[in-house]
Amino acid sequence: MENKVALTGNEAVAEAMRQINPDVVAAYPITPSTEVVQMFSSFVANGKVDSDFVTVESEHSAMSATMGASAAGARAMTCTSSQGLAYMFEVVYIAASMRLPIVFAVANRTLSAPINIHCDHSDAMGIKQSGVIQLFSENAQEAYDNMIQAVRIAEHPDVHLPVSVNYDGFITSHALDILEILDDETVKNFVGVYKPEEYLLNVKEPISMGNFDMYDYYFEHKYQQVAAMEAAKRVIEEIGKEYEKISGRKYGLIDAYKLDDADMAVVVMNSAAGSAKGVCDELRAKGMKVGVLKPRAFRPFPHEAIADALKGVKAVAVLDRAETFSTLGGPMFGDVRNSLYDLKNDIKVVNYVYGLGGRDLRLEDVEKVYNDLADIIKTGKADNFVRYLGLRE
Amino acid sequence: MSKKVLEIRWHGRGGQGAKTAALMLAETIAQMGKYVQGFPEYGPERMGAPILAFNRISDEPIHIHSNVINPDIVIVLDATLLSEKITEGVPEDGIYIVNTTKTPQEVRKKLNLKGGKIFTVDANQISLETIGRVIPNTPLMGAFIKATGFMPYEEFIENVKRELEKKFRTKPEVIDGNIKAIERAYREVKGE
Amino acid sequence: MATLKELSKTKERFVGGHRLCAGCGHGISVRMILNALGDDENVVVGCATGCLEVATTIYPYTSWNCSFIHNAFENTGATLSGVEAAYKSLKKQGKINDDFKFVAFGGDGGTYDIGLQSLSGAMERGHNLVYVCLDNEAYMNTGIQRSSATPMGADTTTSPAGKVIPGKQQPRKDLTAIMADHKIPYVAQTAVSNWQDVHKKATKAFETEGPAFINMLSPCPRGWRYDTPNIVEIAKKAVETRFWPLFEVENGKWKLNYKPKRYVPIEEFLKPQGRFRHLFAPGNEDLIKRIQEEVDKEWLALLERCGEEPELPPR
Amino acid sequence: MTAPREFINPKMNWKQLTKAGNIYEPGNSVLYETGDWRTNRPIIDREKCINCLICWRYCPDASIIPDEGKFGSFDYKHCKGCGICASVCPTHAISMISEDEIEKEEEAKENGK
Repeated sequence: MENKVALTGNEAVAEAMRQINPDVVAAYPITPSTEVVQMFSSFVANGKVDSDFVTVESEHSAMSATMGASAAGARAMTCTSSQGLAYMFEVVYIAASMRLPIVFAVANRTLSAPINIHCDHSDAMGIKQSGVIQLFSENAQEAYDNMIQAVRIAEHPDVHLPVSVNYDGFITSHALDILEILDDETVKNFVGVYKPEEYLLNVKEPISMGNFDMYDYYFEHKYQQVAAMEAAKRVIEEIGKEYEKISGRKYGLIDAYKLDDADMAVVVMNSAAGSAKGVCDELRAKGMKVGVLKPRAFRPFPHEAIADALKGVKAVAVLDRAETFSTLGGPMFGDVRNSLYDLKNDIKVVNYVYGLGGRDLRLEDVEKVYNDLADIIKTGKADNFVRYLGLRE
Repeated sequence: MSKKVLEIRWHGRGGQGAKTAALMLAETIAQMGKYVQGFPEYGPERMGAPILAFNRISDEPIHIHSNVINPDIVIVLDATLLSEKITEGVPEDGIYIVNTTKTPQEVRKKLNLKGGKIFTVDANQISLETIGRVIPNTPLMGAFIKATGFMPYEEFIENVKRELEKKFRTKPEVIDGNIKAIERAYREVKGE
Repeated sequence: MATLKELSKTKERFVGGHRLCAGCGHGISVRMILNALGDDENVVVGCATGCLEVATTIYPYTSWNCSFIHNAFENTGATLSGVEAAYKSLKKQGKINDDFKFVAFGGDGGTYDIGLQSLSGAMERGHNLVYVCLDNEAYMNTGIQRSSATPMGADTTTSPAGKVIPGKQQPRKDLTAIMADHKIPYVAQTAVSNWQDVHKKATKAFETEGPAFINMLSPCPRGWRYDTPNIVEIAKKAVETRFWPLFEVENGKWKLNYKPKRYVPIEEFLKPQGRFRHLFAPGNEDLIKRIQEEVDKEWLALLERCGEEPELPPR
Repeated sequence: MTAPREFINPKMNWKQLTKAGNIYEPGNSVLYETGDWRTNRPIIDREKCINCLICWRYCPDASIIPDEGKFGSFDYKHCKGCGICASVCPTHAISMISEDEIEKEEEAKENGK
């Protein structure tokens, strides 16, 4: 059934989109996700998909048109990066609030200024409070798999939220990788035909969407989104199990790597998780009890699963590929530390901000992190808990 | 709640000046050295829709920022607004000041009100004759002073003058008109 | 052309119970535009943030007797593009069978200014939709701030008539011409005062294959400060003084729809409005002259575009 | 989530409200009465009315109820009393009367009985 192929991350995402065959795609090119837009255009031009491709004049309009299509009853997708996502920011919030099951790919790239086209997660972190589901992908395989599962997660009746699929710009988007893709029919059956419950083009039941709330209703409508996010945790796992049946690949909220007996753990998302696993293996061979925790879902944040996976470790390093400029480190650090707060032990949690603007995360850097953790365990001290990895200090 | 804070609710229509009146009353009373708040309820409703505005007055700093639920005094800018909404949350001894040609007895009947004190004044006619157009908000301030005895009348007028002079320095006729309107409403307001 | 007798028997797609100001031009304008649709036609309305949207969809009430979507302030063009793209795609795939029309409403803020890019994109891409700008010449929803549609000299809260600067200093942007330059099949300018003109143009716009744009003068009694009941009179003055000419551009061909018979000086439009009151103070005669010159210049340019004899009526 | 049959009201909890604030009843704002915004009421003189329906065309609140292509009645539940109908009427068949006056007259009538 499965085919091993060599594709870049962008190609893998575009391939998933071709197989999903959405009704509408509206997108605007931006490095490093441009190729997805180009490849999808050629699918449309060559009749490989039924989709209508809207060549919008900006990312703001890309998300707006995708929303219009989704509200109209279409399965709708877009993709972007960096400034494009920042420009979409306003409408991303509205898409989540209007509960539109849009799937959008984000090839992660940093934000200006200075202008820089390379990878970090500043773009994605900008929308972490928008109400969209955020999945992260270690490699092209996961980006491909996440795209397909995202459709089902977004459209699940208990969820009805946009899902963004993140993968590292250039590192994943432009690097050729070997992955297994499903055949068209399997994907078609897995995603199924989208049957919206309520939509603008329903002549029998016209609908008003995007209405005005006063303080007598707004709070409750916001809580509905909270409930949907809560439900999404269950749904992500359910869809993951279903996907495992057709792909043989396991997907949950987190990926716990060699954590069962670990004393120390690194928490890290996207491509760097792969590097961390490599270092982890080497250190294990040397007898160090180390592990890696890779959140796959960042929103909703799987705090229960994370607390459970880390409850036995003594020291944790959270690796953030973004800053918050709060002087309290990266965005994931707070979330992870918060998740561990109620555990009845004394886990030391430190933060490393790394790889901003595409700075390479070297294996020595990861090894240094593990060694630092070993020191922390030995001394019982974790001073200076916000640290910078690979920075000339 | 201990009632050290005097609370006022204004009922008007969008565009009638309820918010302006609430702010102006607050500014005027602030000159006495009292602590005041004046704020409207912001809704999507447009010109002509029933709207609310509020005041709080106290001898001590006011820290609360919640809505006024149980006003001591209700001021109605438009007689067509007289309905059960006017009396909502008002205590037994509440004071009502209504812009209408009706008598307090007629308003009492209309509101089906047992307690409270009702005052009426034809602020429309007064403003038309003194200011030249129907803006009932300033004369109602005169009615408020008479009805509540909140501060000495002379002092109030001096304070209002100062406020008006800030806003209409170049238009003395507007200041005069408003002062006359307040004076007349002070004299003409009818109690039970 | 349908008579009012006939039209009054048709479906009302914009109903009462909305909370626009008493006497708001937009209520009238929207009813007129939607009335150009047949009873059996399906329509999706898109609406930019603004007075119209805020006052007509206050949860749990909607005044729209059809499908309706509001997204944000500046993206109605894009949002409705997406709706129309979905329609095309679903129809092509046989997932839906019914026919639909699409119409977007935006104020001059959502159209001339913050939404111009999104509108331009939607028009350029050729979506089959009608965009109607309900132009009341300022940002009324936020409390009467100047827009690029605000006429020269107008007193607004961000172009106040002060001691040094007497109101807005710039003439308004010619959005209708900008839209015509998109070379879309149908562009028209109309005014709420001329219901037959509105009806004809809305009908044409809905029948157009591809994008259509209508710029409709829709006065705001609060922002313009005229006597609320006189809306038709005030909009008529805009037309009669040539301040707001009625014309259309069909497949690139400009056509003047109405030529005032006599000369009506711009003062007659300006005088009844509080926003221009300061222009009539002694010493400001020059400003009115400048406004008149601007109107004359634009009128001559329009006559030329429409292939009409250049003429300024005798004063 | 399906549309609740019971009409939405501010006592409902988050589960009872429609998803995302969607409204499933097109044109349900007719249930919201704006008639209490009115300070002046349009009154028609049927003798003068020529059923041209200009008033119907220019009502911002769809509050002229036509009847078989003729003037039928005013919808006082929604009419805000803006006075446009009276202003556009070519035969001056509509006059705007103060609600206050109307109420007084009605009370006088009642008291007279």
